[in-house]
Amino acid sequence: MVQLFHVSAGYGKDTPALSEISFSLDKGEFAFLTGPSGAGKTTLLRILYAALRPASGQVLVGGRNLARIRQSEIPYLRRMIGVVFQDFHLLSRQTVFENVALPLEIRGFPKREVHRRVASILKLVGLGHRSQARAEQLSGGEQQRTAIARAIVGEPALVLADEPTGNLDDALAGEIMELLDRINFKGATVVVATHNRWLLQQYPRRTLTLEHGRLVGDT
Amino acid sequence: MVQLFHVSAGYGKDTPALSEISFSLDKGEFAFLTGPSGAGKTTLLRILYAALRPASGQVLVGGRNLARIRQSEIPYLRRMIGVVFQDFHLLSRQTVFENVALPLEIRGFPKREVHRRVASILKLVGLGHRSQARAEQLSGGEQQRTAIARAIVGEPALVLADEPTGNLDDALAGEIMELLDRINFKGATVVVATHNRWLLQQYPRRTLTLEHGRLVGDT
Amino acid sequence: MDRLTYFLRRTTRQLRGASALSTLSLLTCSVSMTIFAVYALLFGNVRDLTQAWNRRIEVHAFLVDRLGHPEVQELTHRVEALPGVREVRYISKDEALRDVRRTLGDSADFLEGLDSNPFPASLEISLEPRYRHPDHIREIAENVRSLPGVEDVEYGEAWVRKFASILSIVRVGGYLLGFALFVGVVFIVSNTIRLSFLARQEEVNVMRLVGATNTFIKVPFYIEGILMGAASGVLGLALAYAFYLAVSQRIDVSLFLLLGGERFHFFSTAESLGLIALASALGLLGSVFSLTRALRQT
Amino acid sequence: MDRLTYFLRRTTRQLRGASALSTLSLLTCSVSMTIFAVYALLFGNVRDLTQAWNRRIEVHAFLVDRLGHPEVQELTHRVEALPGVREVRYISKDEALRDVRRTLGDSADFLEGLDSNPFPASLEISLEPRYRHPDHIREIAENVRSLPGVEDVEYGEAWVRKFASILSIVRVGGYLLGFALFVGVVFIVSNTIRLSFLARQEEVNVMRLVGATNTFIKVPFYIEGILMGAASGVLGLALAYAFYLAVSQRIDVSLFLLLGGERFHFFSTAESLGLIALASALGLLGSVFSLTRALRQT
Ligand SMILES: Nc1ncnc2c1ncn2[C@@H]1O[C@H](COP(=O)(O)OP(=O)(O)OP(=O)(O)O)[C@@H](O)[C@H]1O
Ligand SMILES: Nc1ncnc2c1ncn2[C@@H]1O[C@H](COP(=O)(O)OP(=O)(O)OP(=O)(O)O)[C@@H](O)[C@H]1O
Ligand SMILES: [Mg+2]
Ligand SMILES: [Mg+2]
Repeated sequence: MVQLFHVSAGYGKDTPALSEISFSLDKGEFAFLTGPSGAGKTTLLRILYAALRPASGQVLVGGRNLARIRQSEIPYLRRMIGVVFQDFHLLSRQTVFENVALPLEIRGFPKREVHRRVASILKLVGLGHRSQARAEQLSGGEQQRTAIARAIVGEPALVLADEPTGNLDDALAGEIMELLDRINFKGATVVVATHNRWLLQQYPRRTLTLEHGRLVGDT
Repeated sequence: MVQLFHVSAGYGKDTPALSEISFSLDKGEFAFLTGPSGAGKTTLLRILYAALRPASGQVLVGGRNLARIRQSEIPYLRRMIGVVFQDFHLLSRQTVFENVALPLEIRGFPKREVHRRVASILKLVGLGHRSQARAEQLSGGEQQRTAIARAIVGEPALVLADEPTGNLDDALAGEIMELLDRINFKGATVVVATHNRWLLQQYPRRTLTLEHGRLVGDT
Repeated sequence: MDRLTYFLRRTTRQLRGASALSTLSLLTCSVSMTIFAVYALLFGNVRDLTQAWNRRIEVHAFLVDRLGHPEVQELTHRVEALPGVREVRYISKDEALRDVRRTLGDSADFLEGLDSNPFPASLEISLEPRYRHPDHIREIAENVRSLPGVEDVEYGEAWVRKFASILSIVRVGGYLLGFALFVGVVFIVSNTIRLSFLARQEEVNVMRLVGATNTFIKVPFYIEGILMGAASGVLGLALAYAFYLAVSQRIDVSLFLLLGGERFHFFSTAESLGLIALASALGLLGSVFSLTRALRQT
Repeated sequence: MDRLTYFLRRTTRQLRGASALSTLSLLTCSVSMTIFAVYALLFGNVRDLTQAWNRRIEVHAFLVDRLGHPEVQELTHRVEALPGVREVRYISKDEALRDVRRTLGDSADFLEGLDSNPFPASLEISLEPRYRHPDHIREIAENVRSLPGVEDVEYGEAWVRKFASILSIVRVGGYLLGFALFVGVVFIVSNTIRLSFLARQEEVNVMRLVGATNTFIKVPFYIEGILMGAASGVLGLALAYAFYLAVSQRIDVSLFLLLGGERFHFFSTAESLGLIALASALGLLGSVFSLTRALRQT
């Protein structure tokens, strides 16, 4: 599903944020991505959803070569990927419902189907009662759960979650993990970038560890 | 330092986000504020820095009655409070240095003194090398540490930190806690809202627990 | 169709999220459309007026007294045969007296004391448009003067020259200014719309991040731009109409009649619709510009 | 002083953070200042021109042939004594012939064949400004006509009437339009600056949250508004100057001289500075408006 060969990337002239990263994830795999702050976790995920082009190396995601992908193909790539952004990236003036419905509307789902799916996913993340609130009216944890709901509502083949439990207590974090496990079980590949030691201990999975932009561990 | 008597507050017509909260914190105390997502932690902190007026009840912070504070007095109140916002609230186009210098500039510190203090605090939070980066160019954890640096650079009498370690690994979280401990030791009152069970276990302190807007525990 | 209603729904959703922004830019665009409309209104009227004046450029030939009917007819034919002459109208002595009476109105009393009619008969000679130029007029006037039976010729040489200059200034200056104003309005409207979109770059980014195609993102913004443009066109026209009412009440009707017989008039329906279409096009243009820019970033 | 440089530093810091926004609003403001400046330029020139014409309104009295020197002097005195008469100038037969020769230039050849000078001597009578109105002029003309030694009087009645109408339209319409335009420009400039600030509400919020007083927040924005306004004033003037050059080259100099002797002129230094001051004031106004609004929120 995901293959990286000697990938380096960075921002501007500074020292590269990632250097010589190589690993691969099979379809249906579940992996944690960890490492200290500034190690390059977010940068790595950005490469996977084609928001950043690698400076060198090859990236294959779902059969597409992202080092060479055309601008016009990116939307179609992203439709098979669900991303939970570290800073959420919600449309702050729109409601929770509208935010979560967006990926389905983009895919042209009929209105009825959109309603059904969004309502059910909001119940799963515990936001059924807040669906008509605007995103800017949510608590931090509620925003995070909205972002998670939006990432998985379209049942994507690849889920990239960047620190999805940073604003959640352990109980909710556990529920979110169950949710990710479930869609992983249904066949989706899942990558979760996290600092949360509790999560890593509670759910032992393959763990990729970054440090200063280098892959230093893969267990 | 902080006293609340039967404080209720909310947003619009919905069920109140806080109801009948009463507690007090002495000068120099250190307290955690915890509770599930949406319990009202952020709302409580917002009342303490006068971003939200309680619907009923009395709030005293540093001798000022916030239920009745005049608009023009709020800036002076806020100068004695350092806040780490859950969503950081950095000036994204300005550099880390400029962001952290802001509270000092507001207080009219001379340029030389501003430089000295900002440089030293940035070293403490591990961002000495990123001081000329714009806030939008930082990783999540780096943004969080910038927000923390800005909150404590002015040596405020009261520090309110909302989920200050959500984007930090345990090692960094520990360092930040040491930092907060140190300014607490120097006499500042500190309130840390957090979900982080590891933090609560590692640093046993007085812990206020909120649930559905009610204070359900104080240990 | 279904798709269109969907996009319209999304447009209103977007507008609701940015009401202050949209209101400000709507007002700014409306005001600049008003400026343009008011200018077009004034220029159009002045141009029509000068054309009406132009049509009035005539040569008057005063005839010698007591000219018989056959002589007048022959003279008329000879004048009509001159190059550049469009039409010749004979004003008899009686008619001349009546004209003067009508023009003078109440102050015509002194005419009552006259023994005989002192006003000469005359020919009013109107010219082909091409010949309404000072040099041609003088030539025609001299030709007419040399004909038998013509006592004197009048055509206000100085006035005609001045008038030709005014006309040319109004034309050159007016169109130049109009063009500058048009460019200015295009600029202001499209920039204002870009400005109001710039604040929404974040929105565009989010949509791209979740896999929206450019078309999906653009259409509601384009619709918004067109609606905004059209609305400012309508508002601009309304304000221009208010200006028209204010001015046309302040300027004597008689004044305008005196000046050339043309009434001070508002745009025709077709012109109004054209202006609204122009405004809509500008709104679309503004949104196209801003989105092209916004979408270029990753 | 130290405080001022500090605030200037913060202003540039802010501008750097919002360059696209600032560029767009600067351009929009400049264009609307240009429109206003060009209008003021044209209106000022046309007004000066009509005033020059107005000064030229004169009554010509043609004298009977062979009037002696004492009679002319007496006549001149009597005319000068009439109410509304400002100055009287005597044009002898010889001077009249010379004037005609000069006006005709090359085509004056036919005058050579004349036995005697056919042009009458005349008095050129200029009027007090208050009397340059059709009704007064007619009265003066009739008075002059009744004096002994006066053969005929000429003052171009129709022309004078038309001219008075034009003047009044130019005045009423011009000031009205200018006022409307002024309001429009005030609106566009202040709104554009508000628009560019609206996108920076977040910035203001952050500063309030960390304890900045309103003054601390406002000053850099005010400075920015003033700078933006002043810059758009300067740019607007520069563009208007470009327009001035373009137009003044296209319109014959001779045409303008013919029209009234006034050259088509640009703003004086004082006027230019006034315009820039106005633009700065508008920029300040825009930032005051938007900040008052932004600061009202908690
Ligand atoms: N601006 C707002 N408008 C309306 N409702 C709001 C607003 N801010 C918060 N709320 C609601 O008030 C309740 C308490 O929110 P608050 O942010 O205090 O929770 P919290 O304890 O900080 O949660 P978290 O741990 O998720 O940050 C939530 O249900 C939230 O949706
Ligand atoms: N837009 C950017 N421009 C310049 N440098 C950047 C940018 N984004 C990230 N960086 C830098 O690249 C490095 C890696 O950042 P990244 O966001 O990948 O870290 P991370 O592992 O996600 O950290 P965190 O756990 O704090 O979120 C950091 O030093 C960061 O400052
Ligand atoms: Mg990150
Ligand atoms: Mg919170």
